[in-house]
Amino acid sequence: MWLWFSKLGSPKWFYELSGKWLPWLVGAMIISMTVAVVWALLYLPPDYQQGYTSRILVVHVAVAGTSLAFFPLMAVAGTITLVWKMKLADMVAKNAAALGAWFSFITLATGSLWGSVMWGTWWEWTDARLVSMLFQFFLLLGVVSLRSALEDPDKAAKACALLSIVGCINVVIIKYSVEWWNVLHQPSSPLSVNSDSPNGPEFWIATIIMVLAVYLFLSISLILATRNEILQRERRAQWVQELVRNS
Amino acid sequence: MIEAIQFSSFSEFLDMGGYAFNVWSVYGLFAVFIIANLWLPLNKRKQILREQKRRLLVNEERNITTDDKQQ
Amino acid sequence: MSSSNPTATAVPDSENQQGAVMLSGNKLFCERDDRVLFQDLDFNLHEGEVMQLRGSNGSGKTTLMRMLCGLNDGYKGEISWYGASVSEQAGDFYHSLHYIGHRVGVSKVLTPVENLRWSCSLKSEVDDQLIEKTLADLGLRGYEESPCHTLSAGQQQRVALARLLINPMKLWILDEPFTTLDPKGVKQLEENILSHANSGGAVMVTTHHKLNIPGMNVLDLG
Amino acid sequence: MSSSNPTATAVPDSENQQGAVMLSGNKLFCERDDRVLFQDLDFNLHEGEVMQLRGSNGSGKTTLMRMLCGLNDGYKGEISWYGASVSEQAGDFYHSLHYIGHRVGVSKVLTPVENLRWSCSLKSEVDDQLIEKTLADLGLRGYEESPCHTLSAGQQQRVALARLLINPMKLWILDEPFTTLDPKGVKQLEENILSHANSGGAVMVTTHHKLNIPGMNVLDLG
Amino acid sequence: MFWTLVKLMSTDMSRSSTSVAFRSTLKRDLLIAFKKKNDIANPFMFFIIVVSLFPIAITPDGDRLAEIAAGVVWISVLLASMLSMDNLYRSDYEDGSLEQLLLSPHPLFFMVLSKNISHWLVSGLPVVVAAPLLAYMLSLPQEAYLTLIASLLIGTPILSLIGSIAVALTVGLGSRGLILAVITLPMSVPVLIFGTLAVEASVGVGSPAGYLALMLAMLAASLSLAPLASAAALRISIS
Amino acid sequence: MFWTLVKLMSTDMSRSSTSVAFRSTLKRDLLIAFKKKNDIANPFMFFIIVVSLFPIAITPDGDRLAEIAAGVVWISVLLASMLSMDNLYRSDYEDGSLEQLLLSPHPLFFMVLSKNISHWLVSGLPVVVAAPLLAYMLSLPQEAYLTLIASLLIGTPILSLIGSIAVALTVGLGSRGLILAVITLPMSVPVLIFGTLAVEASVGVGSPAGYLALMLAMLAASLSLAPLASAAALRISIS
Ligand code: HEM
Ligand SMILES: Nc1ncnc2c1ncn2[C@@H]1O[C@H](COP(=O)(O)OP(=O)(O)OP(=O)(O)O)[C@@H](O)[C@H]1O
Ligand SMILES: Nc1ncnc2c1ncn2[C@@H]1O[C@H](COP(=O)(O)OP(=O)(O)OP(=O)(O)O)[C@@H](O)[C@H]1O
Ligand SMILES: [Mg+2]
Ligand SMILES: [Mg+2]
Repeated sequence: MWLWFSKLGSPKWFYELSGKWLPWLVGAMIISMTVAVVWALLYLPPDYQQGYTSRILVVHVAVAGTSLAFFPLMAVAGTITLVWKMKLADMVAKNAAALGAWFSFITLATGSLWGSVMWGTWWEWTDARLVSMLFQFFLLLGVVSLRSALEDPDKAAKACALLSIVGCINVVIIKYSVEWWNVLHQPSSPLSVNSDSPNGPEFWIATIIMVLAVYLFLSISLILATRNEILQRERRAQWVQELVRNS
Repeated sequence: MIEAIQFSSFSEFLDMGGYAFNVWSVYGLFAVFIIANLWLPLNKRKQILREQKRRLLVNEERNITTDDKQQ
Repeated sequence: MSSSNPTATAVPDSENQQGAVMLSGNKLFCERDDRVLFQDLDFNLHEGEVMQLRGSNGSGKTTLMRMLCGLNDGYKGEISWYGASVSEQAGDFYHSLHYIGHRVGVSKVLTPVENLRWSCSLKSEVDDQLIEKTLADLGLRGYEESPCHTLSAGQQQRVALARLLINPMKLWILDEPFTTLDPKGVKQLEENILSHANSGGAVMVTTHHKLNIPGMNVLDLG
Repeated sequence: MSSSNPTATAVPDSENQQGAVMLSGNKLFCERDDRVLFQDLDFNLHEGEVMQLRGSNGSGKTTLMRMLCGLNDGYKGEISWYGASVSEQAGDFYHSLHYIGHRVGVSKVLTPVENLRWSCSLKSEVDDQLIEKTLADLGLRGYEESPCHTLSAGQQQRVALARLLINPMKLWILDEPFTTLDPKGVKQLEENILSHANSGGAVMVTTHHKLNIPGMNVLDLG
Repeated sequence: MFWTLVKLMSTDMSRSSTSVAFRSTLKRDLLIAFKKKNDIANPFMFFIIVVSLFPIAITPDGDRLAEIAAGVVWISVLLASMLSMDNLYRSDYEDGSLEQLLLSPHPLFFMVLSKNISHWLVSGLPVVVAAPLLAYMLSLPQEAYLTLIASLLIGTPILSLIGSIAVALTVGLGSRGLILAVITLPMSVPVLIFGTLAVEASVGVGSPAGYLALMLAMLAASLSLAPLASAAALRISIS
Repeated sequence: MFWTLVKLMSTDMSRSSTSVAFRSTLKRDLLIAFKKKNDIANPFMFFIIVVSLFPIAITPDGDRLAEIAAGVVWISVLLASMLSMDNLYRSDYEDGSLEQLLLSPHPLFFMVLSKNISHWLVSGLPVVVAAPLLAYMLSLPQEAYLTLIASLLIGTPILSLIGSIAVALTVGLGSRGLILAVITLPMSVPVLIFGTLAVEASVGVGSPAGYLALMLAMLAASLSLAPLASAAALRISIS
């Protein structure tokens, strides 16, 4: 167990392994993404209520669901950083924060574009999901800005790890408190009504494929960024210098 | 296969049942998002490699010159 | 001026030691921003020993001291306290340590007495009389009631140094304690260091000046 | 240690002066918090003169220097620049003055070069090559691109001192410039001071250490 | 409860007691605050000024103000608390006292807790005291006063404890007023929600008791967890 | 206009030109801001977060939000601008750069002006850019957007210039987040009043032109006077 752990912590090991995996991941992503997009755009029948805008949901639901994975991911990475001082965990966490902010932003944007059709408004404070996603976005930006504010990379790693753990708990609390708050303010949120709308099975299959594609994309992007981070932080290691020389 | 396509013409496809702006913005954003987050790290990788290569060469040069001095 | 070729040479001439090994470093290695500050650094600080840490600007003196105090953990190697790892006996270690760094730990709004009342109570219970006596010894009579921001640089340094005399602690780690002290103050501190060592304590001190302390060892960081 | 009997004795042995009187104080009087720091203080700083300000901790050296620079106006008496009051010819005076105080004026986020580019441009236009050359002379080669917060205390001091060499100014007022410098750095600065004086400039400097500068005068604040 | 804990801890320590250090730290921080005076007056004044911006910027009309009163008071409390956090560790960091605290032989948890308590006494409590006055200025219905005070009494310590983590994380930074806000504000949202819900409930038909109980639970959780996080954050920042 | 003034001044000086010093100071401050990144992003984020607290604390209902939208945006701008002021002279004071600035042979007026300009570019402008988005989230009527942006474009520099005086006065103080607020906020009230009046006028029947003209006059006045006051305040604080 320990051996496995320290091996996994080795940037070199990760770099080599991810190098082997990348082509497969990229291939899988391209295939699933193409299938999902083509299906969604061309073949998905119009929903009786939402019309062709259900095509938006395929993207939205996939991105939204995926974006909820970031804080847990960062909290786990943060714990590993703080407890085992594993460098690799921090390299992942660093890029996850920025990518998570992107994901949250796209969730908000696609949600708004959907809402502007279905609710006639781009933004609705009465929906817990929207509000808690907004604050998740803020917190992720907070992590990113803490990282850039602290110049010492070691210090930044630990500080961000701690903030990610605290933030993870907080996102959950925000989510539930906002939900409760909304129940009290306005019992029927438009989103909760509409998301029950009977989308056909095709919709869900397309969405599931899209979720798969988005997760693949997430891992590819994260792996690419982490590999960069490795090149930078391990630049004096023998193997990196050789790699650079041969590039 | 072809019959299952929901649109009979390309312009109908572009129109998306009247919601062109929303649908295409979402997919446009999605595309930008995905391409950006793949292109940025790839581009950065090139940059890093270039920079480090330069630094390596400079270091080697410097080592050689200091070696000269020491000799 | 800072040696671009970072090799550390520890030269504790281990003849005139009296006591047991109090604090020791084993194969210490530290790098910052790709510059190796020191590597394979070994040292033993004995009871009754005064060790001057020497080195040019940027050679890593401050960094080493903060490592020893546990304020910096970006290093490899082992630091031990009476033979066992510091982290295992943190309680004992911190009950025996005085550290005075570049930032002296004197609040600007409080008076010297109020400052010492707090910082000394972190280590042991103290009474005001001792504090006032020590301040007077250090030439701060008449400033007991002035808030520290009205004191000159050297006077603030003296307030910090008073801690050494109030709480009896075994190990003193002092980072450039002589800066801003006038010659009289330097002499007095040298005497204090010497008598602390003679009574079985250990002192590690950095300074760029020649110290007038007989039997002192030097650890050179290059 | 600070003399509780504050009398200032100015002992400029006015024999080996070369040039005209550059900066002079006339019957300067300063008290802070009811303590008289100095009174009836007279001094003349000539072109080509190096004057060390000496005194125990809290004797008012820093205060006097800030007064001379116009950073502190809580005093009585007159300060004149080439015979006329400083305030009347502020433009000329500030075009001739370098002051380096306890706070060295080096921004922590900027690199040494960026720092100097700004602070030197306040006095005259400068080119990067000169800056880089001076930094290299001061032993900071290799640190040109490091933000200053990663530099050690002495290295930051060197960045500040580089200003003296980049902008040629007549008058240097240096408050404890030797603290945190290693012996090599001290020697270099002493040489710089000497050659500045030899080329007709004037230097006022505080330090608690013996300076190795021939022909230096001492102004003693007690 | 905490005192017994402190006492308990202190019996373990052989040489100097944690409870002495705890009390001495508390005393020192209060002393500094009283010497600076501004530390006490300012959160208070800031709170008053911010609250009084609303009638100016939004509407001087009493009825319309009454509708937004609870929210306005709570937002102002949040901002005042956040601004006052800046004082918590900064000067100690700058003059090196924080290093001395970290090098003390006592569990950092209690030292941090002591600093948080004194900070709340100095900056949170005055705001709670001022709240009814401002609630009156904003025409908050009378029946809500008690709930407002209760919710503030429970809520402000939570805000202090959460803020302390953010301050500890950023203590080495030159200018951090804003980064502090960016970290703290999202984390304070739950307090804001339950605080305003409690006050609104006491105006309308519901009962605020449930919300207050929830806030008490949050307080208990943050009292026991936040100082741990702050202590860890301080260790990170100082190194 | 200012460039010509600067040029004019510079011909007077015999040795080194004020315009060079002015530009070099501007460049330096922008460089520091870009290096820190947060200086730019944070006022922006603070603004967004504070605005989004209002729907949560007050009401999520669009119609009711619309009524208070103008006021909320302006109050948040005020607070964001005030918080960001902290950056203006603090780090320069702490590292001694401010002393060097005071000892430079150039009129302090221009040095201060240069610092104010770079500060506004970095912290004021992003807030103006973000305002329409937030106005939307608060359901501000569409017709008011243009006026909102115009009033913010005129108003935020005034806030920066006024804030600069307060910061300069308090630059030596350890913790001044609050004292700053206490000094700045009352002085900013006129800006707040005219800003919100202008926006409200463009929603209702009136015309915002009068208010905007008034604000322009205030801007002109503070551009020429505030740096003088800031310069004097800096001299006082440093000595
Ligand atoms: C800015 C606006 C929006 C945001 C931030 C947002 C956020 C989210 C989030 C975070 C999820 C994932 C929830 C989960 O997986 O449990 C989600 C799922 C979903 N969203 Fe949105 N949303 C927005 C607008 C909308 C709108 C207008 C609709 C229209 C109906 C919508 C429909 C859905 C649906 C159907 C799901 C999947 C539901 C499920 O998996 O249970 N969203 N959204
Ligand atoms: N936070 C930091 N990040 C990166 N490098 C640092 C940091 N602090 C110090 N260093 C580097 O570590 C080296 C040693 O610094 P340190 O302060 O230990 O030197 P020092 O021996 O105490 O010097 P001085 O005599 O000037 O006080 C310096 O070269 C400096 O560049
Ligand atoms: N802001 C102030 N308010 C009141 N008194 C002050 C203030 N600053 C300094 N003093 C007093 O002025 C005296 C002289 O201080 P100054 O800093 O000039 O001494 P110094 O000669 O530079 O000493 P050192 O060698 O320690 O640097 C001190 O006794 C101090 O108490
Ligand atoms: Mg040092
Ligand atoms: Mg001094």
